[in-house]
Order: sequence, then C-alpha cells, then structure tokens
Amino acid sequence: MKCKRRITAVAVALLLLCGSAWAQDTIKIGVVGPRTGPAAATGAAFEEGIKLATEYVNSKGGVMGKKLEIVFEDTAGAPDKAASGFERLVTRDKVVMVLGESHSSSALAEIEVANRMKIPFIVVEAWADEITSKNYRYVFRAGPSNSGVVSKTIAKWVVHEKFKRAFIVAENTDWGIGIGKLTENAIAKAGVPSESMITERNSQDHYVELTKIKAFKPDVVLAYIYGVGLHYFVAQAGETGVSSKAVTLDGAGPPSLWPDYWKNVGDYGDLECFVSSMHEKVELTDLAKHYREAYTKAFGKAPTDYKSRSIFDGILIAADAVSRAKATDADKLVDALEKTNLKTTRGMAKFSLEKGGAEYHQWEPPMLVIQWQNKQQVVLYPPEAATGKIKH
Amino acid sequence: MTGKKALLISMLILAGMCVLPLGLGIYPQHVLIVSLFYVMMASSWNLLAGYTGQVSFGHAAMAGIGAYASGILAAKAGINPWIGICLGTVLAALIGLGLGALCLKMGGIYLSLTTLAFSQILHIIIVNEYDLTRGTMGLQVPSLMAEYDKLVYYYIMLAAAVLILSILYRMIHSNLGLNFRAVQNDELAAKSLGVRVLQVRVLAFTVASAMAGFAGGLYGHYLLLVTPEIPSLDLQFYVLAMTVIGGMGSFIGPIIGAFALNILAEKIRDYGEYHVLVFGLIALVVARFAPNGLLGLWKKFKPIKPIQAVKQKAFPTP
Amino acid sequence: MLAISVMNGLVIGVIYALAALGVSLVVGIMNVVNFAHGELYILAGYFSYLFASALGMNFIAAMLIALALVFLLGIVIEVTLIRPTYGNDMYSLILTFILSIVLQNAYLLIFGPYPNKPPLWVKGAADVFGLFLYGNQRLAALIAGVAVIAVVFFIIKKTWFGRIIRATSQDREMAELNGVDTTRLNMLSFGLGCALAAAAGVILTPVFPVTPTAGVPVALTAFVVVVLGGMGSMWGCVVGGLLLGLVENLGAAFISTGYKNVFGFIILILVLLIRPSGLFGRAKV
Amino acid sequence: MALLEGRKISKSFGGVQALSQVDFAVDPGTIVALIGPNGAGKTTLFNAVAGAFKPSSGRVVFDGRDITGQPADTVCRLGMARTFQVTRPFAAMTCLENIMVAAINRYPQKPRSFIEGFAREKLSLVGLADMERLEARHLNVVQKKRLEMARALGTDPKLLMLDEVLGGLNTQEIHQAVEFIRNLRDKLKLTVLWIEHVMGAVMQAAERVIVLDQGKVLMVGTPHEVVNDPRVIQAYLGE
Repeated sequence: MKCKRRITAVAVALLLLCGSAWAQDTIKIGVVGPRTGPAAATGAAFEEGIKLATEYVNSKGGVMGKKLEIVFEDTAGAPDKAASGFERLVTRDKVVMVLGESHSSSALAEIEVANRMKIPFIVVEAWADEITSKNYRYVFRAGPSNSGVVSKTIAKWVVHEKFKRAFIVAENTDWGIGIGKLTENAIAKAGVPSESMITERNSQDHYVELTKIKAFKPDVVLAYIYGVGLHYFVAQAGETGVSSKAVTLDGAGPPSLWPDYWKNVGDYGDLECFVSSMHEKVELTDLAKHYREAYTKAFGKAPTDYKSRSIFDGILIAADAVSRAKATDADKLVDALEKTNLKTTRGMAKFSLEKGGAEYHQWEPPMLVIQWQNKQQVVLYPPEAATGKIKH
Repeated sequence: MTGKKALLISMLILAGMCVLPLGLGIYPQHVLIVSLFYVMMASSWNLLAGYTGQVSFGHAAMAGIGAYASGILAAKAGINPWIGICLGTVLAALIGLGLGALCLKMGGIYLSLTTLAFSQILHIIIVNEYDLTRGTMGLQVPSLMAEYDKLVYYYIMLAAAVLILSILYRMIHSNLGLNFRAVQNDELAAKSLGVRVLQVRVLAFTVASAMAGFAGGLYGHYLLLVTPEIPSLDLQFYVLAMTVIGGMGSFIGPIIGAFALNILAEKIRDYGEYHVLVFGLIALVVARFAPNGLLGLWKKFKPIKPIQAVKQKAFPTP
Repeated sequence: MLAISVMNGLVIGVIYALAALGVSLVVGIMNVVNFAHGELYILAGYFSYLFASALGMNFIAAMLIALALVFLLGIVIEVTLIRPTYGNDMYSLILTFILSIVLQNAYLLIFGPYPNKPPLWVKGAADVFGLFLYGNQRLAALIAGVAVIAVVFFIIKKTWFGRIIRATSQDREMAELNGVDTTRLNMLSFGLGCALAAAAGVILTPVFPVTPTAGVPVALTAFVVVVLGGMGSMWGCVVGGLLLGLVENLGAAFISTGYKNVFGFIILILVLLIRPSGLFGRAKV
Repeated sequence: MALLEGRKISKSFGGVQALSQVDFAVDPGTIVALIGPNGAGKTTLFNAVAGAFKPSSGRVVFDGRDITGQPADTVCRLGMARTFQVTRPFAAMTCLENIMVAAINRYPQKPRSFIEGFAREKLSLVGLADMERLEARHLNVVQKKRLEMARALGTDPKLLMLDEVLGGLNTQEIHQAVEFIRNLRDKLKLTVLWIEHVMGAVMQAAERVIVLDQGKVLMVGTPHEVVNDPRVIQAYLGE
C-alpha cells in the first residue's frame, strides 16, 4: 500500500501544480500534434494557431460563459505516443473534445481511442482517407483528405500543366502510401504514365533513388515526403541533376515553407512546387485577413505554414459546437458538430453526413498549387486563383 | 531474511497489489499496467546483466519480436492472441538461442554489439515490410478480451509479472543461479571448476529473451497498437536505466526501479519531454558512484551486520 | 547506375572507415567500446555549425575548434567515467550507452529536433568522367576523409607515439613493464578516438545535416566495421569500411533501397559465423 | 601408470617459445613439486595442462585419457582441479557459495542440503568455517588462497594443482601449510602437482620435483637430488 500512498502524493503534487489552472472555471479542449520528431515544426505551427484561436474565442466571450483552455499533448509523430497521449488528455486532463494531428498514422491510432472512449475528435491535418471512411460517429475531419487533394488539385494540376511522364515518390506511412496510390490511379486515368517508389521518411541519402528516378526521365516528380526528409530529397535532386529536367511537387506543402527550408536546400529550392491552403498574399475571406493581422501582430512576421491556420479553424469549429450544444456531453457535441455551418479562414465549414465513404464527417477546404519563383510564391493552380505561370 | 519471512512479505505485497487499483482512476491504472510491463522487462534483463554479466542491447527488440509475432498472427490470420503470445515467446527464445550461440563464444562485448545490430535490423525489417507490419504506422491488434477493461488488463499483467518473477526467483536460487553468478564473477575460474560457461550464457540469454518476448506480446495487446517504438533503443534505455538505478544483480532492485522510474516519468511529463534526459543523468550518476543501485546504497547505510566484523579478524591457523 | 553506386560506396565507405578508426583505436588499447561515439560525431557537427553558421567563423577554423573541443571532451569522459571503472568491460558499456542517451537528449534540448547544417565548403555538382553528376561537397568529403585517414596511418605507423600505441595494443603488460604510462596513454587514445569521430562529423555534416539522433546509425556502422575488420586492426577498418560502403550502395541500387543498411549486418553475421575474429583480427588467445 | 603425463608439450606466443618439448609424469598419490625461476614457464605449463589454452604441440594424458586441448571445464569434470597464482575468487559471492559452485558441477543431481554440507566441510578443512557468509572480496590474500584450495577440493578431484599457495606466509605458517597439504593428500587420497617459487618450502612436502628453466625441463628427481644439482643452483643463482 506504500505505492498507493506514493500515487496519492503524486496526485496531490499535481493538484498543487495545476492549482492555478484548476481554480479558474474553463472548458478544456485537447490538441494532439507533433511537437518533437521529424515534423516538429508542425507542432510549432499548431502552437501559434492555438494561441491566436484561444485569444480570438476568449475575446468574444469564451464558450458557455467560460474561458476556453487548450491542453496540447505531444505525439512526436509516433502512433503509440499519439494513442497514449490522446488517452492521457481524456483520463487525466478531462478534456471534452480533442482536435489536431497532422500524421495520418497517428490519427488512425487516435480515432480508435476516440471511438472507444467516446470523445469527439476533429482531425485537422491528417489526410488518409481511412480516418473518415471508417465512419466513426465521434470522428470528424476539418481539413484535406488524400482523395480530395488528389482528385481536386494534384491530378488536375498534372493534366493542366500537360506533363508527359510522372514519377511518384511516397514515404512509407499511411498518408504517403495512400496518396501515392490514389495519385497513380488518378493520373493513369488521365493518360499520364507514371512509376512509383516507396521511401523512408527519415532517410538522409536519396542518391540511389534519384538515380533510378532519372533513368525514368520524368518531367514531373510528385514527392510525398513529410518532414525534413523532403529537404534532403530536394537538395539531392538538384545535385544529381533530376530537378533540371523535371519539376518537383512537394505533395504535403509545409516542409517547403518551414524556416530552415532554404538553409537546407540552398539554390536547389527554387522552382519547386508545393501544395498549400494559404498563399503569402491572396486571402479568400475576411476572417483570413483578420488572422493574418493577428498573426503578424503576435509573432512579428507573416504566417507561412498553413497548418497554423488549419488548427485555428479547427478550434473555432470546436468552440462553436460547444457553444451551440450548451453541454460538454459527447453525444450532444457530435450532434452540434454535425450541424456546423461556420465561417472560417478557408470558407464555410460544413461536415458531410453521407455515410459509406471518406466524405462522412468530412469538410474539404480548397487547396492551391504554388511554385517558388525567385523565393516568391506564385500560385499556379487552380487557374482562377493563379498569379503566374509555371517556370522550368 | 529467512525464506519464510520473505514469502510472507511477498504475499502481503501481492495482496496489496491486488487491491491497489480498485480505488484508482483509469489513468493511474494505466500507469501501473505499464509499470508491470517494465518490471518484467527490467527483471529479465537483470538476469543477463546482473547475474551473468552480459549486456544485451536487444532486450527491447525481443519484446518487439513477441509483440509483432503475436500481433501479426492476430491481426492478419485471426489467431487467438493468447496462442500468439505463446508463439511469440517461443520465437523470441529461438532467436535468443541463435544469437547467443552465434556470438557468445567470442565474449560479452560481441553480444552487446550483435544485439545492438540486431535491434537495428529488426527496425529496418519492420519499417520495410509495411505490408505485414504496417511499418512506422503501427499495427492495430485486437484486445485480449471482448470488452476492453483496464482493470482486467491490470490483473493479467500482475499475474504475468508474478509468473516471471517467480520463475526468475527459482532460477536464481537454484544451481543454475550459482553458475550464472560464478560466470559473472570470474569466467576463467568458473570454467576451471567445471562450469560450462558458453552453455550457461546461452541459456541465460535464451530465457531472458523468451521473457522479454512474453512481456512484449502482452504489452502489444494492451496498447492495441504495435509500433517500432516497442523494439526501440529508447525502450531499451528505460529498461537499462530502471535496472541500473534500482540495483543490478539484486532481485528486488529492478522491480523498485521499474515502478519508481515509470511513475517519475509520468510526473516529469508535465514539464515537457525531459524525462529521458533526467533518467539518463540519474542513471549515469548511479552507475558511476553506486554500481549496486539505490538498493545497494540502502544496504550500505544499514547498520553493519556482525558478519562484516569478521573482516578484521586474523586468519586462524589450520 | 553501377558507376554512381560505386562512387557512393567509396564516399560513404571512407567516412565509415574514419568513424571506425576511432572505435578501433580505443578497443585496441583499452578494450573499451565507446557507445557514445556517434554522439561525439554529432557534437562535432553541431560545433562546426555553431561556429561557422551562427558565429560566422571561417569554416576551416570552425572545424578545427570543433575537433579540439571534442578531443578535450573525450579526455574528460575518460577521466570521469571510463578510468574509475577500468577493467570492468560491462560497466564501461553501460556507462557509455547511458552517456549516449544523455547526449542525444541534451542536443534535443539545446539545438532542437530540426536538422542543422554547417555551411558547404563548395557548392554545385561536378560531372564525374561524363558518367554522372555528383555533389561537389561529397567529392570534397571523400578527399578530406582520405587525407585524415592518411594522417592517422602516418601517426600510428611512423611516429614515436604510434609505436607506443601499437606496442600497448599488442601486449599491455609488456608495455607497462617497459615504462609506458598506460593511464596517460588511455586518456590520450580515448581523446584521439573521440577526435576521429569528430573528424568524421565535421567532414560529413555539410552533406548529411545533424539531428540529435543522427549519430546512432553512424556509431552502429562503425561498430559493424570494427567487428568486420577485426577488433583493433587499423587496416581492418579501412577495408571493412570500404567493403561496407560498397555493399550497402550496390545492394541498395540492385536489390532493395529499403534494406540498404541490412546488407552490412548480413556480412557481419557471416563474418561472425565463418571468421569470428574478423577479416584482419588476431585470433583470441 | 602415471596419473598425469605430459609428452613433448610446446607452447609459443607470437614467436616467443614459452615451453619447448616438456616431458613429465605425475604418479598417483604423490606430491610433485614444479619449481623454477621466474618466467621458467611453470604457470604456462599449468594452463596448457588444465585446458586454459591449447598447447602448440605435444600431448597431455590424464588418467589414461588424452585431454590435449580439452577445455578447462571438461578437464575439471575428469577430476583435475586447480588454484590460480593470482587468486580468482568469485568476489561478490559468499565463501560458501564459492565452494558450492564447484560442488554443484561435480554433483549436479544431489540435493541442496548435501551440497551445502559438502561445501561447509571443505570450508572448515581450510579453516574458513566461520566466514561462510562473508563475501569473498572481504578476505585477505592468504584467506583467498585458502578459499581457492577449498574450492578446488569442492570438485572432489583426483589431481589437485596448486599454484603458489604459500605466498605471504611466515616460516611457521609455511611449515603448518606443508603439513596441512600432506595430511590432505593422505586423507582424501589425492595426487598433488604443486608450483612453488620458494624452493625450500616444497622440499619438505614433495616426493618428486620437476625443475623447469626457460621453458625446458632442467631435471627431475627427489628433493635431495634437486637441491644438490649444480644446474639447478646455477639456474637460480643466474636469475
């Protein structure tokens, strides 16, 4: 029983530590995301979005008359840490809802926990179709899905630019393998021949792979590598002469926007294309404009990584649902989420209720294809938003 | 401590452990279940490092073998997890036997290097064979029971830990245990007294590997998600640190180490991901200044037993 | 394909050999395997990044300072951790393993999880014999690696210090009887071993940036090379390193990219089965 | 027939010839001393016989069996037990456990009670009875030598090989020790092969003496013959 006393002691210590937080009456929402690991920059982007969203929501009176509090749990981009972190948010921090995530493999582990523990979970930036196609009642996604990005953006862009031969490099994760296969099928249907390769996302040396790619003579390389692995890939594609013949598309986006992108890739980074839901200058809604101003004021720089804005939207959707449900009961929250019709930075958020496929509980925000031209972002696709033409 | 007294105390502790989770919430229960997993891992690693003087860096890898073997069989072939865990245990034992026979004749340092290499190979295989293992994405495996229940898991893990600990206890206090310690103390002298050193070492490595495989199998079916984090050097480090801090070469040391460090890890987590660094520093200081761990320190500062006074007595004439 | 794989194998192999030389030196003299070898490699990378990129120093000066600092740290490690447990192989294994984890997490805390990269010595890529394009920095790394190995061989084979090292690694007791201060020699050779890790680090980090855990595969490969070449053998390191580099890259090109690092381990297991003392190793007495 | 016989045993280490063509024999029930100046190869011969390493050439025959190159544990199980010049006790084990290790490998089937009794008996034989629960590292050098002797006896050997067990004793103690070993031989019907650096001491105990010098057998004879042989005196004086 000594052990029990020790645990009680730990609990008391925890209580004292969290005393100030517990004294205030707040509504707690959990956020999961990688603050460490290969995509730790996403965690940093999430933290920025969280700060802005909390300020925004609380300045408008909070939720149900209480202040909104966000508890961030690091997943390190590892599914096991994600699942246990999710559970910890629910059992220890007693959050009413969880949102976030930007690794599909982590999200797929988390939706199981969400479903088991009956906690509403809004996935923000994990794209694998399976996340929503499992049709779990408690799982929503307010962000891109693999099939959505491929069918609405990437495949159409490949056709739009009249590429002849495509090479697909995908990392060995749920997101990479999934989006790689979808792309292969979609562009084959459009009559563009392609070849695929699976790679390790933490690999630092891509010379052998790039030699194989070069032998295929593609005019576009679709790289689905999330994390700093993309930087190595782009730099070495330049060194081996692959990028002088083919345009490279970063199919995730943020890695091309991270602060150390230019440091790691040097001059080889120019003319690289990437997917994004945010452009440096172009804004789609008033809220997006507000977001840019608030961001610039808070952090003294312009927002680059669009995932900070994705989590901002996610928190707004969650706070809106709690306010409308006027309760923290899971089932009431799900009902409220299903009725969401909210203006966000990326347009009107609304979840589809059509069961059976990946559309269930899914809201697909619009995406852009952008190219670095002399370190400036030029929107290439969709044509109605384009600010320039592709350069080779 | 006499055998009877020890038995009585361990029975009392066991009874305490049985009622302990009843008053606790889900979160502390989870912490206890993970602690019990580490008790099994640290105690069986201690059999190697503490009792036969072989440092294996592949103990976590063996847990991974157990977890993946059972997980793949259950998830892909629909085999009952309990059968899977048994098969995983056997597989870990066989791999332990093979690795031990391969490198132990060259001496302990080869075992350390080969086990390190083995855990790396295993990682590469798991990552590459994603069709089978789902790589870093993690393999979702079924639960051990129809209705997921933390309390039931707690009792399963407790029973497993008691089983492992009693096997270890019997082993250490048998002839085999004496041979283990003789080999650790002085390989050459042990050999000159008829101890089959290679056999003893390979046996210890095989048994410890089997135990890690067993613990890993159970752990995988508790987490419901088997990832390369189970056979990782990080987990290996936890096991090592728990054993070193608790007290290598003692039966209770690793048990105390496992509980203390795992609970401490949960506590430190509130301040960020520093617990590995903190453990590392504690383990470094303990390993350097108190090679017998916290338990050794405690023993050292206990009042000197009369037996130790003999040290000063003159040697009697024959 | 063949040509570029061989080229890759040579570049990587030279770096493997360099990293392994440090391990082998320490094993030969002290019979201690330093598990924190990879973390010292990384530390040198961080230092040269810090001095060159962050403080704006000349990159050669930054590299030399990094080398010197890691050498000194090696001496501190020897005095505080290795010397007190000297003779107990198991303890030095455990201590250096813990040290490696401590260092990894300290880097994470200090430098963050992102990769850091010292400035390139040379930019661009060169056309090698009209066969393929190759990054200039990689070519520079190859030349620098060969140069450092040549210097190490010169020191070991031709100088007075080298003679002492060779004598001690052959028969420690005899060297002691002949007046070699083995305590000081241990300290110096451990420092030198660490400095060799650092040399590999400063040469390779402009190509492969440093992250807190990037040292683990480097150290592992160095250990494989040492066992492959034979514990304590200098030539074994060079041959083993090149062999490993070539096998890995040819295997990756023609068999499987994902299993690149496994090919080396397969060779290791074969060597352990057929010739356990390694290619150039002395049979165990 | 001799219990132990060495035929033309040679051993070299990296070009250094430590033993060359050594022939010797030990008859059952005798105490045979192996003497010689420092570096004569006494311990090397011990190691080659007891299986610590394989001789470069030559044969070792023990109890009618060729044991050349057999590992130490096999040799031990055939009935040969040894002590070490630099003692090698199991430092972190108690004195009793030290001897139990020997006993369990000799009598693996016997119950623990028998093993403990047997080990205790050997321990009291060498006068360490009241230290059975003390860890061996707390013993002094003389006690460690005794412990090793008891441990060797714990394997119930036919042949006991002692490597300099008299170190650190005064004249009176040496005398007692020699008495002790003679008694031991008579009581347990042992054969003893005994390395001793100090010549005088073994002269009282041994029936035969083998003198080694520079890896070769200088002479074999009774103690009386040996001490009077000019070659032996030369070898020791020349040291």
